[in-house]
Amino acid sequence: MADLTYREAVAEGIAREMRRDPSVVCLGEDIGAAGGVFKTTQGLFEEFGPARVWDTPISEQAIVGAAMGAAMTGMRPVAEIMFSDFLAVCWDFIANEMPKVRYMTGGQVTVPMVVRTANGGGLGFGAQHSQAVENWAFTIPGLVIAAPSTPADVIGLMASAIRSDDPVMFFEHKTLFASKGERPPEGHMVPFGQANVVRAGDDITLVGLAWSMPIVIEAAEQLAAQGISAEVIDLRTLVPLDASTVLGSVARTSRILIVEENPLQGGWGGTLASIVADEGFYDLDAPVKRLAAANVPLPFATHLEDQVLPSVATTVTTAAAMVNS
Amino acid sequence: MADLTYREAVAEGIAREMRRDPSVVCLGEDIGAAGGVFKTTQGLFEEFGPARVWDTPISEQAIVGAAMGAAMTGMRPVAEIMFSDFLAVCWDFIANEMPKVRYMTGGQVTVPMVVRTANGGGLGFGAQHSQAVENWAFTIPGLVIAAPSTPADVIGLMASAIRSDDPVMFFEHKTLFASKGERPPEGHMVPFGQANVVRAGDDITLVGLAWSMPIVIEAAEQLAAQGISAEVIDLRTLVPLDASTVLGSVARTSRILIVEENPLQGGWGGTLASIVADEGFYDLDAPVKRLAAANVPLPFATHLEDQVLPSVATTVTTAAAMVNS
Amino acid sequence: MPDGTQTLPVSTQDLRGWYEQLLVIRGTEKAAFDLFMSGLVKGTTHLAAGHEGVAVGASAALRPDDYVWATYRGHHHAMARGLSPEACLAELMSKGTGACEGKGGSMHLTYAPGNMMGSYAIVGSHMPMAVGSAWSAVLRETDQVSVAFFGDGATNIGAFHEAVNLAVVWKLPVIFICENNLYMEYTPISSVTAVEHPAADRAAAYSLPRIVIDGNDVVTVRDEVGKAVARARAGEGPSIIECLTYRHYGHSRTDPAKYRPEGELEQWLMRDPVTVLRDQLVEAGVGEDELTVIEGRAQQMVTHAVEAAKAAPLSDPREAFTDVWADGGSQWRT
Amino acid sequence: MPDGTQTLPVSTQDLRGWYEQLLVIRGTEKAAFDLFMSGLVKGTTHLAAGHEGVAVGASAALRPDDYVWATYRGHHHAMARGLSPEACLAELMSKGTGACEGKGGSMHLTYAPGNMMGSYAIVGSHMPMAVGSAWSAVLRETDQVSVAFFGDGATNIGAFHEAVNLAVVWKLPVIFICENNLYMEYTPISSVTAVEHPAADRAAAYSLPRIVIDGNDVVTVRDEVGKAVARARAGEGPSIIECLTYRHYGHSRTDPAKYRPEGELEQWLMRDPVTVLRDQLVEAGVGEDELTVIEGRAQQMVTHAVEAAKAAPLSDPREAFTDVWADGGSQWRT
Ligand SMILES: Cc1ncc(C[n+]2csc(CCOP(=O)(O)OP(=O)(O)O)c2C)c(N)n1
Ligand SMILES: Cc1ncc(C[n+]2csc(CCOP(=O)(O)OP(=O)(O)O)c2C)c(N)n1
Ligand SMILES: [Mg+2]
Ligand SMILES: [Mg+2]
Repeated sequence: MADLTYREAVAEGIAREMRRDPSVVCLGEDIGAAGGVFKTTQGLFEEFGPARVWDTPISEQAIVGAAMGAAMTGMRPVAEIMFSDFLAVCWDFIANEMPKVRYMTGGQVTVPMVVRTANGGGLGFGAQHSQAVENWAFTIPGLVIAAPSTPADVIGLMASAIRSDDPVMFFEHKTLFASKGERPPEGHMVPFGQANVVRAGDDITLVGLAWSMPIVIEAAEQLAAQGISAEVIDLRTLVPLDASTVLGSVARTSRILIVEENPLQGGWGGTLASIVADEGFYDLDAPVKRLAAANVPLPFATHLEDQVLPSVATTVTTAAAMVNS
Repeated sequence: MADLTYREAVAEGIAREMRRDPSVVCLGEDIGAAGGVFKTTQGLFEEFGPARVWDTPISEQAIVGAAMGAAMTGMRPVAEIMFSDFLAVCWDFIANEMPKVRYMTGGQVTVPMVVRTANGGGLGFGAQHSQAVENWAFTIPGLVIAAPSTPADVIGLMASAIRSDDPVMFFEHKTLFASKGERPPEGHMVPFGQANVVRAGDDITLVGLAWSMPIVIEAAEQLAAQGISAEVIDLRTLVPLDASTVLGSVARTSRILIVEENPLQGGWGGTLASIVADEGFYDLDAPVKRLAAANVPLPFATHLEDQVLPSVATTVTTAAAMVNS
Repeated sequence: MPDGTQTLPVSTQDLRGWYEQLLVIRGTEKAAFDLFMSGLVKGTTHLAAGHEGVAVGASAALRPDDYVWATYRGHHHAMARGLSPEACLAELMSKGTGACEGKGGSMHLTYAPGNMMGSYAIVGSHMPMAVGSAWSAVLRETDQVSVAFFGDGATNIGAFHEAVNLAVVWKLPVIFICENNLYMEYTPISSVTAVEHPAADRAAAYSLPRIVIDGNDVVTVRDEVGKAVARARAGEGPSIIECLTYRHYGHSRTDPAKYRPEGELEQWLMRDPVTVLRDQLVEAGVGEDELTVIEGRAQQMVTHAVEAAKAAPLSDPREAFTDVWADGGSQWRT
Repeated sequence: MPDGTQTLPVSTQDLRGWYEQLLVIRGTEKAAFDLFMSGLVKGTTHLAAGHEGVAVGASAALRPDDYVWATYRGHHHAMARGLSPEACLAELMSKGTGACEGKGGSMHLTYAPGNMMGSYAIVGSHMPMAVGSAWSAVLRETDQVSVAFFGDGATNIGAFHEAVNLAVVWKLPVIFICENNLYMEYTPISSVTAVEHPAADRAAAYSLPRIVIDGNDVVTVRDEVGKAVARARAGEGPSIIECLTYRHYGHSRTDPAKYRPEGELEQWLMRDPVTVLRDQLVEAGVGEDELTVIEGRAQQMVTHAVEAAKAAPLSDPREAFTDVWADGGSQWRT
């Protein structure tokens, strides 16, 4: 199969579901003829037309709220929030409405919808266009949280997301858009809650998600050159969280280093670390470590942003110190 | 000194600062003549008048945004968001504006303001009026987060909050409003980032915040009756986080149980647990444990809500098992 | 103008039915108030007593498959769409027979069988959702209409603005019905709003006509909503209708409503929707004896509902952990 | 009507000054574009070329102590309030001499010495802040006025609605100035807005008059903003002014603006604020030679700025960890 980019995989993943199921519709700002500001909806308007791909005003509350209302009445809307930072302007719908309606109606109503968004830093977009906010969503019970790191996972998780009867937050990473990978066959699906053991290893478990996957994979290569065998796990979804795979790995490696893009305070790695420090406690031979963004807003300048985010170098150094101490 | 309630302490804490500093002003829904829906601003309108205490429309974005604009131009506004769940409708201001302006302007502008809000569950208000959302704020670098558990701490932390040149999220707990405590003397201040060791102990460290303090205190009593000596720590502020006090305690007790009201997934205890499992790892004789709310929306019915939140009983059982195993 | 914009006919049979509906809703809320006072209802309640004319009148103009969205003050809307008084009261009492199994409570009453899609407790949040169900009807090519009921205070929150604009841009079959009861909680709406009529005076900002009506007259509400429904079904897009009404109780259970000017309540009680409709029935020739029969029947229905709700068991404690996910459970990790 | 509502006088000296300001802003943005293309500016930029008439005209009506709030498209507003071209370009190039030490970038230009309180990249967010600085002026009993500049697209977001309503209710000295450039990013504003004039046609929803003006004529802008300033200082509350203008470049650096109908740009270039003002100067009797001098001086200022900004060192990497807290640092735990 030919390769495709992560960016193309987004559009392709949506298109496959739209072809399959007429109840799938898209809405968002500039997603129609313009193809989205990140070109992640390119071709959808041409293939499916204005009755399936809807341009909206700058009204994020209306976007997510309307998607909800449609989801509750027979449709499967896929709403785009252009940058994940903008989830803040419709946070009520993400935090208080979408994930709670099923519960508070006693199961009378379901909300099968996807909110897609371009997440994360690394492109010099500054404090209000660079945040990794999967941890915001992680504070809210009732949301599925997917964050793919490869084009194939984009397509496979998108299929699961759109077919899911639960509300799904789908985080697409800006720095991965240009990356390439194999085009998965038609029908490819990646189930939720199944972490991907990208590389097997014995000495330490490296856990990453989306943005941090290229970093932990490269770090594992460099560690191998030092004679350290790192197991690399891509969580793929934060909810459901595949804690078993992580705990199983730690049971063998006895060391864990979690690499997150979101800030250390309130980052998702805290919860994962707490699970390991509880349920995996007796397996551990070294302190549980996390590398996460510094607790500062993201700066604009590239050389400053580099100071704030974890890197391959810090991952390698930290992991090596853990194994060698 | 006579006692006062936590509820009265809120109004008293604000009043003390308003008397001291004419640049302190209040705004929010129904906070004026009505005294606030929780009566936490009672008496302010009468004492300071409409030029200092402003009623607003139901426009939370305008409330926090206007407070910001005023804070950046010489005032010290204290904005009330009635229920902390409603922070979601103005989340952009809490997450993207208030905590980032100073940084992204290179320090040109400061934002000395307080956002006060009634936080937490336990009163049968259902999924949209019961959340403990201090963990939402904890995902955002640049916010001071205070959550007092006693009337004296309300007054002391309110003084610190209003005098702070940084944006402060001030979480007042609904279930504590009726609780009583000593009225602190004029000038009483509690500095940020200084946890309160409420009870000394040797066998286990119990860490709580706001709502969970009565629970951990009562649990420590019951544990004492079982011959278990629990040290009880009230964090008081999540940012700054007094990790040293916690780590120092764990260095002696070698066991830690964190009791949180917010959900386990993405709860603040995860970050604290990860710090302990890292920096305190070699002090630990037992798994790091957290008790937090179940990962579900808060149900309306009291008997269902009781299922979801941690309790004295689960705290005692968990702590005892940790010490006795 | 399409046919639907003509005033609809009114039969005395209609009036009788609406009168009974009004009485059942009123009686159920009175019972809820009493149950609250006796400690059997916990949390909070926002009674709609005084607003029922809007619910009954609007419902009379809707089809069973139309969608209705309400706020925390939604007892009347849920019942007008078919929720039984018993399921309403049982919900308030945390019973297993409650509309939402005790997980929703007063503020989240929902009755999906009547396409009453829920009650929402964050001001303004349900308005975009109503836009969404209207969009859904267009996408599915049904001619269902969606209605969002909301308060005067809700017109000052951002979601209102975004919802109405999007509805107009997409020309959706949605009707925004404001229950202007003069207050947002304890504050007079006039003191926090830039215009006199919070909803109607905003309509022009979305190219919609200004409509203000008497919300305490079921027939007027039915007629005006009927016209908007006809426009919506004809593909002519949304409407905003501002209904003037008044709540008889305070904002919520704890509120004695001391902020009201003297005599205001009394004046509005004279225009109580129940009284207004009763007068219309009398005028239409319905006799006192017949009215007494209706009133007795309504009262009995409420009494029965109270007893049944009281008798029902609390919901199963395990319900706390169901219904998060569509598979019925709440599992979040392996 | 207060005196201020009269048309203000215009001297050729004023025109000359404004012309030079226009040229310096235009030239600086042209330089920013070139630097972006040559890889020296990273991230993104939203050029205001074409909109400068609004910035220069409005600034001419303001006092130095008035407050100005802008969007991510804010180069022109920062410079109109005194930010030097060098500090602007240095910021875009992540230099230590940049306006925000490289932490803000193009989207967050701020110039506190000119009470230019910042550029905000979440659409609508700065409008409540402008309400807040106006409130602050009332509280501190100064007669400072606040101005929020925003785009046509921003009128459809909730924060706009909440901000204007609150400003009117509290009768605050704030002026909302819309730069209607026909597009929200790549989508024509008319296709996503319920009214023709996104800002002005909403004014009545807040009891404000409808004002639409030519944003490419500095003098018109100065006059209309001047009237609003006079009303604001006189305690008469807020205004909304919609300025018709056009951006010459695409929405942001990556946008070739292919969605524009043919000839549209060309038509607007004929009404370029620079050309308009130049014509006015010629009409006022200022000769070509004098204009050439002004143009040369502006060009030289820009050239110098580019060189200085290029020569400056990158900001200190430790800057990443400063300025979170008012104490200058970023410590968050013990
Ligand atoms: C976003 C938000 N802000 C504030 C509240 C608290 N609150 C609940 S009801 C209410 C007043 C609403 O007034 P109105 O819209 O007129 O409806 P009414 O209660 O009069 O029916 C307020 C402020 C809320 N629930 N949600
Ligand atoms: C809340 C939010 N939604 C979306 C965006 C992305 N975005 C940036 S600029 C823009 C268009 C704004 O259009 P307009 O207000 O007309 O201003 P202009 O760019 O034309 O000056 C959009 C959609 C954003 N920054 N913030
Ligand atoms: Mg009201
Ligand atoms: Mg525009």
